[in-house]
Amino acid sequence: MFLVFAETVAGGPQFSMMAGVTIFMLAVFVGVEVITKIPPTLHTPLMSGSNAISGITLVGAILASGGEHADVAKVLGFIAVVLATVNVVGGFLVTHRMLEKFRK
Amino acid sequence: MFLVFAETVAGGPQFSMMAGVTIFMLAVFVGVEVITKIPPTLHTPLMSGSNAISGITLVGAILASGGEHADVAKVLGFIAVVLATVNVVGGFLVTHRMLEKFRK
Amino acid sequence: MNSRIWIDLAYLLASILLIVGLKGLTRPRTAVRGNLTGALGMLVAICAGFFDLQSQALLGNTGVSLTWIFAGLVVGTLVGIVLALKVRMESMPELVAMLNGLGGAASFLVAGAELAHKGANIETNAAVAVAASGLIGAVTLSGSLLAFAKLAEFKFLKKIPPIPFQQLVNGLLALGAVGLCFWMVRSGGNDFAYWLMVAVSLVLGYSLTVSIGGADMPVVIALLNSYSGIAAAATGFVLGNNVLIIAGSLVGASGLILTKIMCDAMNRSLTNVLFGKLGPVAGGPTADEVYTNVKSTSCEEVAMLLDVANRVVIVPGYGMAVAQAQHAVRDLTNLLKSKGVEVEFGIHPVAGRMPGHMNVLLAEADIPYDLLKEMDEINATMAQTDICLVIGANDTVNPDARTNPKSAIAGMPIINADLAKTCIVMKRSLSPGFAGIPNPLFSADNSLMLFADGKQAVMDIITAMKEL
Amino acid sequence: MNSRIWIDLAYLLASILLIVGLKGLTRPRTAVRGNLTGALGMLVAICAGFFDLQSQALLGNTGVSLTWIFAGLVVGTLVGIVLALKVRMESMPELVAMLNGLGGAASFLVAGAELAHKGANIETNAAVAVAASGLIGAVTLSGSLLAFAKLAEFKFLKKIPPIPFQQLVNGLLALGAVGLCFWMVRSGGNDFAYWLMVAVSLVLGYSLTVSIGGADMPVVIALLNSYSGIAAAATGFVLGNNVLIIAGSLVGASGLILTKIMCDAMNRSLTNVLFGKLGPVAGGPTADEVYTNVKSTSCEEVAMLLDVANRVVIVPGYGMAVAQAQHAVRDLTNLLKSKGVEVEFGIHPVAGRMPGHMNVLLAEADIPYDLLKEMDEINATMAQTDICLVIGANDTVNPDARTNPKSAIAGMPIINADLAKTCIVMKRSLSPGFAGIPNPLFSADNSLMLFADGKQAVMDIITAMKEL
Ligand SMILES: NC(=O)c1ccc[n+]([C@@H]2O[C@H](COP(=O)([O-])OP(=O)(O)OC[C@H]3O[C@@H](n4cnc5c(N)ncnc54)[C@H](OP(=O)(O)O)[C@@H]3O)[C@@H](O)[C@H]2O)c1
Ligand SMILES: NC(=O)c1ccc[n+]([C@@H]2O[C@H](COP(=O)([O-])OP(=O)(O)OC[C@H]3O[C@@H](n4cnc5c(N)ncnc54)[C@H](OP(=O)(O)O)[C@@H]3O)[C@@H](O)[C@H]2O)c1
Repeated sequence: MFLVFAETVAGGPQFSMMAGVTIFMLAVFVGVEVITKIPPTLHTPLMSGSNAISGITLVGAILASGGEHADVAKVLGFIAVVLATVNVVGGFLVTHRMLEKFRK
Repeated sequence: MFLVFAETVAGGPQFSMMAGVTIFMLAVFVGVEVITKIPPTLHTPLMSGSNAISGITLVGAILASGGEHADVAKVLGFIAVVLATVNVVGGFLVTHRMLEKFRK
Repeated sequence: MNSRIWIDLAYLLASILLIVGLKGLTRPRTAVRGNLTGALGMLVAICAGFFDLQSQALLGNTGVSLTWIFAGLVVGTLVGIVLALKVRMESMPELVAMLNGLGGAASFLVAGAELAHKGANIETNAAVAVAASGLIGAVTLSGSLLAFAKLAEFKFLKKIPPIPFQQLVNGLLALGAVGLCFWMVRSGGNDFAYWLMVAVSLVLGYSLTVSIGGADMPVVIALLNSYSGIAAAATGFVLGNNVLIIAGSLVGASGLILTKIMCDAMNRSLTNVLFGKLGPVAGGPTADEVYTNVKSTSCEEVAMLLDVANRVVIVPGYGMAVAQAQHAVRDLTNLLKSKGVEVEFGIHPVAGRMPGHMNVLLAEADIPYDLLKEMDEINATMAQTDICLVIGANDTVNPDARTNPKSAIAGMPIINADLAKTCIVMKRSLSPGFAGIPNPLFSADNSLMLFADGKQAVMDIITAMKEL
Repeated sequence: MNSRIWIDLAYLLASILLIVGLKGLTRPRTAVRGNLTGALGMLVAICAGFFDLQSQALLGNTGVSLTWIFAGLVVGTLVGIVLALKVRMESMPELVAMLNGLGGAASFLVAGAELAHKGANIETNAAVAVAASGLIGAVTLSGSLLAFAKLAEFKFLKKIPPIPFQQLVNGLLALGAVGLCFWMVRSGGNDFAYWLMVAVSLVLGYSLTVSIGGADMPVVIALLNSYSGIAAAATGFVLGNNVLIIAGSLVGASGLILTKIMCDAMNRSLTNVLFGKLGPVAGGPTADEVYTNVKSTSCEEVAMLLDVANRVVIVPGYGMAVAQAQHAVRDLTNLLKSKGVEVEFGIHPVAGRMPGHMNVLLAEADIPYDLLKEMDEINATMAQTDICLVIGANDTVNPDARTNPKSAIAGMPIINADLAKTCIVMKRSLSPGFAGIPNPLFSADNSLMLFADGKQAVMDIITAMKEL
């Protein structure tokens, strides 16, 4: 059943702006609901952790710097990859360092 | 700015299954987060209230029973409209009746 | 095409209103506004639906069908209003069950209509969604109607013979329904396969529900509520409509969480509720063994005891709902408070037949909700309580759950009425509650039984107290 | 085309992991796992990104660019590891500010790359998203870097002259950036317009941040964090990628909520933080008027007082972070506990320079987090407290906030250190804290001042106690 489904999902159109807006709206709701539950104790790790998540642009950077793109695009993409990777790796690692302290 | 945006959003493709799945997933997260916050006092109204919301099929029923559809479709749609309307109106009204009692 | 964006934005607005409305339900103070916000969201969605219809059908002559839709809306609204205003608070579970069934029916009808409309042109993914919507919707309809009948305790249910090989039959029906779904999808949306599948699913919904005990119906209803949401979401996939997907999944999540809360409060697993049987565990104590020390009392005696108490906790149960004693209980509460007695209510999460059932009844009788304490809170104060007044509760105050690991309800958290200095239990007889097991509380040393209808007994106590 | 579905499902999985990870952060017990889950989600997203790239570029020769991407990943990872391991806990705000800026920069670079790639073929809605991503990303970059510099207290900042007509300049820059966005979109994605807009936005980010006081930087950082999320979401719209949209909006929401929490805890509005000025309100009492009754004490005297106390509350503030006194405080706590003294910590929500700053420092020193009490909880017990030990806190224990409606911090909730039987304040001088106002606590009758560096003072007290 799933495969039948899977095969055909891909046939659909790629990206609808309206769906994107809807997804944005729902994700904001999820974010607000989850984050208001986080206790003050964890606010600093939350700040660095969510900072790491914002490094998701890395995926965009990878997509932009590869493929048959123009050279300018590749160079910009490459710089973006470096910066976003620092953001992601640094963010998650420093959050981990902080949280390790809370575990005990 | 918004208008420029608005004009073009509509140009996008209509419905992608993948976006639908993503929206479904996010809405489930929103639902879980919100509903776990509801106190036991309000569980009965929640039950009838969410029941009323499930009557959203009414929108589907309206879309199915109108337009240039086949006659069978229209008849089925008409019955669906009646049933879903009962669900919606009955659900919201009875929830309101219950909640009115809590307000005082 | 330009109107498309506005319609989509209206759908988005409707989704936001529905979510914000649900958020409003998290606090008693904002709950009324939350419900109204949800209703507004629904209205926006419906209006958007109309414009959507018009924008899609610009070329055709839609006059006739619009009339029909309006007629349907009017009929449905009238029926809905009558149902909602006529229902008594005690019958809320029945009403929810019935409305739920209607939602499920609407889902499979819409999916069927879409199938008839698109015919063989249907895309595979839409066909899958149609199948899901049909299957879940049909199970929801027949299951909910049967649950409704069981809650309303219709006579004819007694005459229905049990299904032999219950589990096997369920399995076969489920297989059959899924198989028909496959056929329907593979054949590019065969109408006949669809309706056959719906028929099989209706039987499946019936056979899944028929063996479940009447008292377990609330859990079933919450679960079916969840199904009706999922069916609506599936219909959303059929039509490519986000507001249906969002609203449907909200309801799906809500139903599942309520189911889980109820199961947890009864300390049973969902599988046990759906497929297991409740009843006296073999080897558990019989009623005769338990009820050796039952002391009966009178309304006058209770009145005297209450008159000298400092702190009274009232524990209502299903019997209060049956007796409709909530208004009398309110009068008793006010009388006690006017005499300077501290009164609180201990509300068990599954007292009654719906989660939060007692809260609704007591709120209906204008009892302020800061008097209503949850189980843990009230248990902490039980030792300081002079009198615990149990009105039509039974299983939810059965100390066996705490002390006897062999009991059928062992491990279910209860309200410790037995730990109050004196416990007075009002019910009509020694007959068991929903779990069908005897209750040692009734023959405890500090317990007194007041055998009477709940409402009458409370009113008699009030009279007796005024005459003191 | 068939691989598309798997890539999309991987993106979906990544989104789910990111959300579940964030949910894990709601409790200290699950926080480590939550962060790792989030990191796993990121990894899944990155892998999906690679497959996505491959599936899109099947025809071209991608060998070269893949090498470059890997090189970029390796360089970035190494730099990230070094930064994360080298940073001291006290400098966390700086690091977050810097990483934040990098995220913003990545966003506008990606948008620029996409623009260069698509050229004039870009659809209007994608162009709008490119503009949003560029504007917000650039503001985030320059704003964050300046915030970083202010937190690190770089010398050169002192030499920068204030911008004349600050508000007007900001307004013009913002108008200019938006105008350039319009031009860029209308001209069908003009590269020059884009980069000019980015340049103007960089200046805008600088001029918006430059006038905000160094101590308000945490609020600015939380806000810029929110921006970096929104920029990522905008990039998601550029690329039509849901995981970017979801992750970006999570971060956007998180930053906004943190901003709000901080502003509430300081009892100031966001506008006031961004555009207002802090400083002694004209007519407020001067230091000379307030400090009439300052009693200084010694480590030996404090040791004796602590020795006979039953209950001690420690209130840490920014000064503890500056002095890096947390480990010494841990030793003092253990010593007190071994003598049977009850010790708790009162944590003000904006003590230090980041929300939760004190918690991180104290956790670093292995102080169990059940000793750390929030403001309201600790205030309820202050009257039963023998000694309140204020270590490097100032504004967060300033009773003027509670009693003097004319104070610059009037209405800000504080920890009521002045209500303890004895209050001992450790700081190096009478100089004010972040708000720049004198603190009547220092000359209260029940207060003693211990003028010393926080770490040294605590260690001396320990020595003195051991010698008793
Ligand atoms: N709330 C929910 O969501 C939910 C869901 C599913 C299952 N349940 C189950 O339902 C049960 C609820 O427990 P409960 O303690 O509230 O009730 P209960 O155990 O079902 O007992 C109700 C008692 O009320 C008495 N009663 C009936 N009519 C009465 C009248 N007119 N006046 C006075 N007494 C009357 C009955 O005794 P007499 O016949 O002797 O009068 C009966 O023993 C639990 O076992 C729970 O697991 C609840
Ligand atoms: N946490 C946040 O998220 C956040 C965000 C924005 C703004 N803020 C603001 O920051 C302030 C925080 O209040 P606070 O009470 O924690 O701190 P504070 O009011 O800023 O005062 C810190 C005190 O520590 C002392 N100090 C500095 N170095 C020291 C050392 N080595 N040893 C001992 N003492 C030392 C200083 O006095 P001496 O120089 O005399 O030693 C100073 O008075 C609040 O006004 C808050 O609004 C916080």
